Amino acid sequence: MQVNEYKPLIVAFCCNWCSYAGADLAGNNRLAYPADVKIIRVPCSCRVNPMFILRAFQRGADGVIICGCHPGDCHYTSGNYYTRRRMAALFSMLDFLGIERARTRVEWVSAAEGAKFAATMNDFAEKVAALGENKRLEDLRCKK
Amino acid sequence: MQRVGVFVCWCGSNIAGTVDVQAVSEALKNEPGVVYSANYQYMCSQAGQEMIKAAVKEHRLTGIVVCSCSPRMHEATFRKTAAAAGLNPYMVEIANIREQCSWVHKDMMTGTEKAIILGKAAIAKVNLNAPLTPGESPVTKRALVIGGGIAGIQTALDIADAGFPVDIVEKQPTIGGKMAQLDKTFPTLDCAACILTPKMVDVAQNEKIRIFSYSEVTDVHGFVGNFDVKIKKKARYVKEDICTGCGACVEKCPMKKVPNEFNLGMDNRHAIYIPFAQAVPKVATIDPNACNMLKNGKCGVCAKVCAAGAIDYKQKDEIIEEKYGAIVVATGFNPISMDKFDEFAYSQSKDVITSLEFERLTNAAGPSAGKLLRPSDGKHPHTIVFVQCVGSRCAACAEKGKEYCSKICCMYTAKHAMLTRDKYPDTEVYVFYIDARTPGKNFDEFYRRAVEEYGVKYIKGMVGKVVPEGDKLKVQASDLIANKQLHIDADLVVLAAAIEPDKSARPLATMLTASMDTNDFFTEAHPKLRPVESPTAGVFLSGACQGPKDIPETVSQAGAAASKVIGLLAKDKLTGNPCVASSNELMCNGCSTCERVCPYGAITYIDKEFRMPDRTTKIRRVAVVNPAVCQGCGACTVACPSGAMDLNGFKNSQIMAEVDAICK
Amino acid sequence: MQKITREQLLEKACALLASGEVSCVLGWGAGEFGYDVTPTVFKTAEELKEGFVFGDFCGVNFSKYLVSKTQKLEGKILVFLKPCDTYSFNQLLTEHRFDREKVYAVGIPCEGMADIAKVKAIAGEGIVSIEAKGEKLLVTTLYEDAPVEIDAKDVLAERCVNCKSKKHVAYDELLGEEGDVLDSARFDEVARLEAMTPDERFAFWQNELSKCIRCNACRDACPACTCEKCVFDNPNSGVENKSPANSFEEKMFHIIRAFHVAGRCTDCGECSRVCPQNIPLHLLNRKFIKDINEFYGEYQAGAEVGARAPLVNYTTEDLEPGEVFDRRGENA
Amino acid sequence: MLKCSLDKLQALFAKIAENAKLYLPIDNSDGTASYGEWSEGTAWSNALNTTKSPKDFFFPQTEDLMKFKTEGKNIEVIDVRRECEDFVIFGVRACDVKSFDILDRVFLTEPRDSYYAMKRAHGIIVSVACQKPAETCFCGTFGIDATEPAGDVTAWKSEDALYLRANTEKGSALLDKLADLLEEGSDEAVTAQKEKTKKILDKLPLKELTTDAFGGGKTKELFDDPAWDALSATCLGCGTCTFVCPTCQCYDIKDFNTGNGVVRYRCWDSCMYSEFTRMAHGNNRLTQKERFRQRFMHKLVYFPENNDGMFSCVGCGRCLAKCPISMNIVKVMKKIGGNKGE
Repeated sequence: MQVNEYKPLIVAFCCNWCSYAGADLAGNNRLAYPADVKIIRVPCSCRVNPMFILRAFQRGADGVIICGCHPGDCHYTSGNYYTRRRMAALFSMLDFLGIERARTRVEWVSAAEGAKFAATMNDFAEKVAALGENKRLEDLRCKK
Repeated sequence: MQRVGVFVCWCGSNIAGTVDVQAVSEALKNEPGVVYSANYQYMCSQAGQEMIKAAVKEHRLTGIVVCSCSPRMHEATFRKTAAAAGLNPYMVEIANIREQCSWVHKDMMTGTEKAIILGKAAIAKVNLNAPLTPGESPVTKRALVIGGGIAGIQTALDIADAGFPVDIVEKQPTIGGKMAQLDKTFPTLDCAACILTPKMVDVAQNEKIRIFSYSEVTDVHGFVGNFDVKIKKKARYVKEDICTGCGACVEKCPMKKVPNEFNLGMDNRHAIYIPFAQAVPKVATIDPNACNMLKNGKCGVCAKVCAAGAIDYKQKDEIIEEKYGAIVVATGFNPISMDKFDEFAYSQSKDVITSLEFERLTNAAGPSAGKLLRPSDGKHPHTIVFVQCVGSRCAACAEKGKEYCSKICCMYTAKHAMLTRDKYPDTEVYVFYIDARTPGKNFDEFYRRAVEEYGVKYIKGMVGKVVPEGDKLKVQASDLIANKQLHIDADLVVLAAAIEPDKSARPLATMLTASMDTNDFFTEAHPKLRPVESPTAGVFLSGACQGPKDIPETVSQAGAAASKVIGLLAKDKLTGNPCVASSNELMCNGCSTCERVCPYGAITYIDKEFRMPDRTTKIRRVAVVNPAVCQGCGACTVACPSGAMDLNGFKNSQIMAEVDAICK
Repeated sequence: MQKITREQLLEKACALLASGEVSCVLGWGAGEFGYDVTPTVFKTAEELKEGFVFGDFCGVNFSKYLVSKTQKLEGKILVFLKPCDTYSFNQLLTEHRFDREKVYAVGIPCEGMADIAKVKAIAGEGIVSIEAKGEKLLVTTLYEDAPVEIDAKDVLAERCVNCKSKKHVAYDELLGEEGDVLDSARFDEVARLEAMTPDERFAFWQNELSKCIRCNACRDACPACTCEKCVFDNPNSGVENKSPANSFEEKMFHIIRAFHVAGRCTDCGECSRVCPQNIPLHLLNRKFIKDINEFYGEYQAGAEVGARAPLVNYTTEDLEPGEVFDRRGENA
Repeated sequence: MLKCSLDKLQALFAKIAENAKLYLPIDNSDGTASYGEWSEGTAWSNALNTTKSPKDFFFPQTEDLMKFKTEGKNIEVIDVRRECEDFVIFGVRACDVKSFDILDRVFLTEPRDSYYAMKRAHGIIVSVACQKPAETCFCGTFGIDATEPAGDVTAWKSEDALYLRANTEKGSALLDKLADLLEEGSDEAVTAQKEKTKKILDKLPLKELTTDAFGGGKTKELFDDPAWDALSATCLGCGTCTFVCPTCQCYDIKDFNTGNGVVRYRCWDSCMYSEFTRMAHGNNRLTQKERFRQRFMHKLVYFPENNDGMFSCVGCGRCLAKCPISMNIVKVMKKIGGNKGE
């Protein structure tokens, strides 16, 4: 196993109804994306607490992406609208503290958008990899 | 600590082809809490499930992790397996190592490595799982239908037919709604009254149905199966149970100049009135704004002539409180106001009318007794111009009209044009349209007949301006196909006004905590799969309150909503989804933040007495989640600043444990 | 410098106590050196006459105390509220944090409060007393023979220099004249930081937050932080921590704290006032306020009771998180 | 008495730093000062004192005690204690020097705290006499002479020179290494300066504050003093006073799960916190009043009772300056036990 090769660690929070199904569809269609992306299933994107995002960075994630239903299509009618506001505010704050913008993203992926899911993950992984290791929100205690 | 069993599925070669399943089950054996780990060809097969059951027994497992396909595929299967083995079904977690691993990664090493991590995350989660039991709540076996148009009528009849009591709340003095105002109905041209009024009578005679006419819903509390509703029965100054509907009072009422709503103000009615002959209930109503007796105590004629003694000038609004298990919204539609469409001279000329007014003009019970006469001079019009899409599909001028298609106008305009040509063949009929939209059984045939058999002149193009000049209406229009401007001297112009939800819908939606779209149409729980349910459990949608629709569609939706209601009322108890939010009252601030983001109105507040550590007591406001209403989205959990609100099955600690496991 | 005097407030307080309208008074208690004022619960006119003060160092926002005091004390509490305090007062009412019936709120005008650090920067160390005289402050120190005369305007606290409102949005009774909502330059410093490169911003905050000793003064003084149990004190929250163990923990605490009060923070500035390490914490809150104003329309928390905070609200047309940066068209 | 010309101060620092890490008060951009490590060009702050006390050097706010490494179901215990190197803390004021004595009582009596002891053994303290005490200073109340601080080396700063005197072997060893930069100085300059400072000390507003009403054995008398209610009424329960205090020594031991193991560390705790002293059965201090009382009773009664009359306050005045509500030990001493102090 190559030890030195840098591989970003990406946590993807996917809502159960659209994006997780979109990820499944990507799988059904055998659309490849980096194995660095690890998906956590949540009922709705609005379940994602900023604390989870910071926790992921603390534990060594290099990028965190939140995927939900397209605005207007939320299974719970309005969850992703709250996600949209919360994350806009949070990401802007992280940027204000000088954390790299490309480490966080929100993307709307429907259950039909397997291709979009794979493309999004490829793109995000690439952008995060370009930034290199997350240094600005790391917790050295959690390093191996 | 849990005793976790890990079951890695090969899914034939689907997983085993890119994931070393043996290595995965070996690696996961060492995870904290894991006491058993195995792999098998098809975990979901009968044999695979038996293997799980046997392991649960043999290793006294308290939690199960299945590394297999997507939980969307087989989570339910494995939950049932767990239940069959005596475990709580919610002690199962799935690691998706097929769709999100073996199928998207080609390299065995990569796939195996990721599968192990996904397995660890599922183990970390299941270690924090707790058995969940769905809550149960009783069902009040009575339905409320709000709105007594054809949608409400059909829904009520169908529910009553299944044996459940139903109440209809109608704000007008009679049920019937818009359909009662129509003349003929497309595409079969039956007379609307002929098919509607028998249904109205059925409603009146049905023992299971109560009609609260001239009434409004003022308050809704509770949740699916258990709504508490307040209905305001407005004073009609006539004792409903005594009035025989003989009409003597109406005849003698000296106040005769009240614009008649039923005929859209094209003629007058009395201060005491019965909207139309077949009204249900056939009971008189006094218009308090017009009645001299009510306004200044001078008159009292109706009381004198009423043989039954039904008149009661002292009657007061009455509040009725009732419990319901289900609520059907059937609040219907109205044509939009033509105020903003001055280019069509609607306010300037009586001979520019809306299509609904045209219905009344051609109706035998209408202001002209069914003769097509111009409202201005009572003459027979020889040239009629129908303008379609007035305020519909108005993307460019959203402040004026509606962006959406009103759906019914193409067909009723074809009907109007056809009927006109049929009755009055000497009439020139023009229809200006953007597109003639005729999807529906026998719809296009109907439209073709109007064009081909009845010689209606369909012109693709819009009317730019209508100018009244003498007794003519100068219509300026464009013909987009011939690419030329047209000038038509018309005697009558009929505007196919866009339709919009009734104004009462918005406040009602707030009471019901049911969501609406930006146009104030009620939102369905799912646009395709749950089209007659509101996202708010126990609230169902019938008819045009959910979107523009014609009568056949309305009736079918009404039936569908009724069947959903019947399905609900047929249950003695409702079993909920146990993955719902719950609030830790010791940490709750009672700040109402969660309530504001809950799309279902599942959160209420109570004042609760707490014993403080210093042995004093303190009364604090705390949130209570109704598990029967909560759908488990989790919006409240993030809105809550203190973290008092958490979501069963997706607890903060569980999600963080997954994050930790993945980021290890 | 303050237009309203101690005597006026004292008279009002004594009258309300005497009439039985209120049973106690939440006011400012005298300190040792003229600037070290302590919020105090006065129960009698005698206590008031002995210890009550009012002046340029009475910056404490009493609103938060109402959460606990209305629960613990019998009868109505008289509370003096400066214009900025009334916003916190309303916000707490919006969140049902205290019983309005148990409070008698007297709005008092405020000419801005002084920052003792600024006073020391001019008058030097060793301040033994400070006396207000018109627009001046006379500062007596151990090291100067004569009192040092300072223009009160020169030592205004930052939050008062950038005062957002002289208008009281809540009171039972108002002493003095009502003021107006002001145009302030309070977002200028945020804008200055926004204009920096991410590296500069990171360096700025790394330096500031590294000073944090996690004393929780910012949280405990904050009128928006009234949680029955703070997530940072809750061992089950997953983020509980008592110390700024490293730079991550420092950021985590301040990001989450600012996020939790986002849309609820009235920008009263108590966090920065109480920080023993002079970390400009208000800038984090103002960043959220500025963003909310720009993204979702102007919103002032506490301006009216019952308002729906922007982060628990939405429109279908809201901007996307990814557009947050595009719209400013800055360097990434 | 040795002296070093002030223009050679940086050279002196450089020389110290050759052999040991040197920490000294450094100005922050916001007007406060903190201890920081000297590197070339680092200026010694003119501030009277730092916001955070130097107790951090021996009793850091966060300190790892041990680690556990987990792999699968295996746990490995790792001792993180390492022999530390000598370091010099320069510029410590009399009050803070005294605080080390108090901390020693806590950490160096049996059972000895090996973490503290290790650092204490390797730390060399260069104290500096005060010249411009602040209004908040009241070290005199606890018998501390601000002009004559203890420590391994005592320093006095005059207009042009720094006078140094070794008090201990560690101190002498340090000064020996600096001999190249030092010359013999007369006591007169120091004496004159001390006199000047004493005149200011005599004028301090808190000069009359005494400990007469306090000390061991006063529990019964003071515990139920009615004044505690009013004094604690508006306490926010934050930890500012305890965290800036040079003598507060309470800590909590916590485990941090790193994902790959556990770090067991200790961190400062505060008796002002509602969770403090919470045990399985609950908390024995139920209200802020009780927590508030505990802090002052501990400093003024319980500690002296157990430590030969030694109070655990040194009068540094940090809590006076930093408490968000300006409630502090002075206000308490003036109200409790009938001590009006004026």
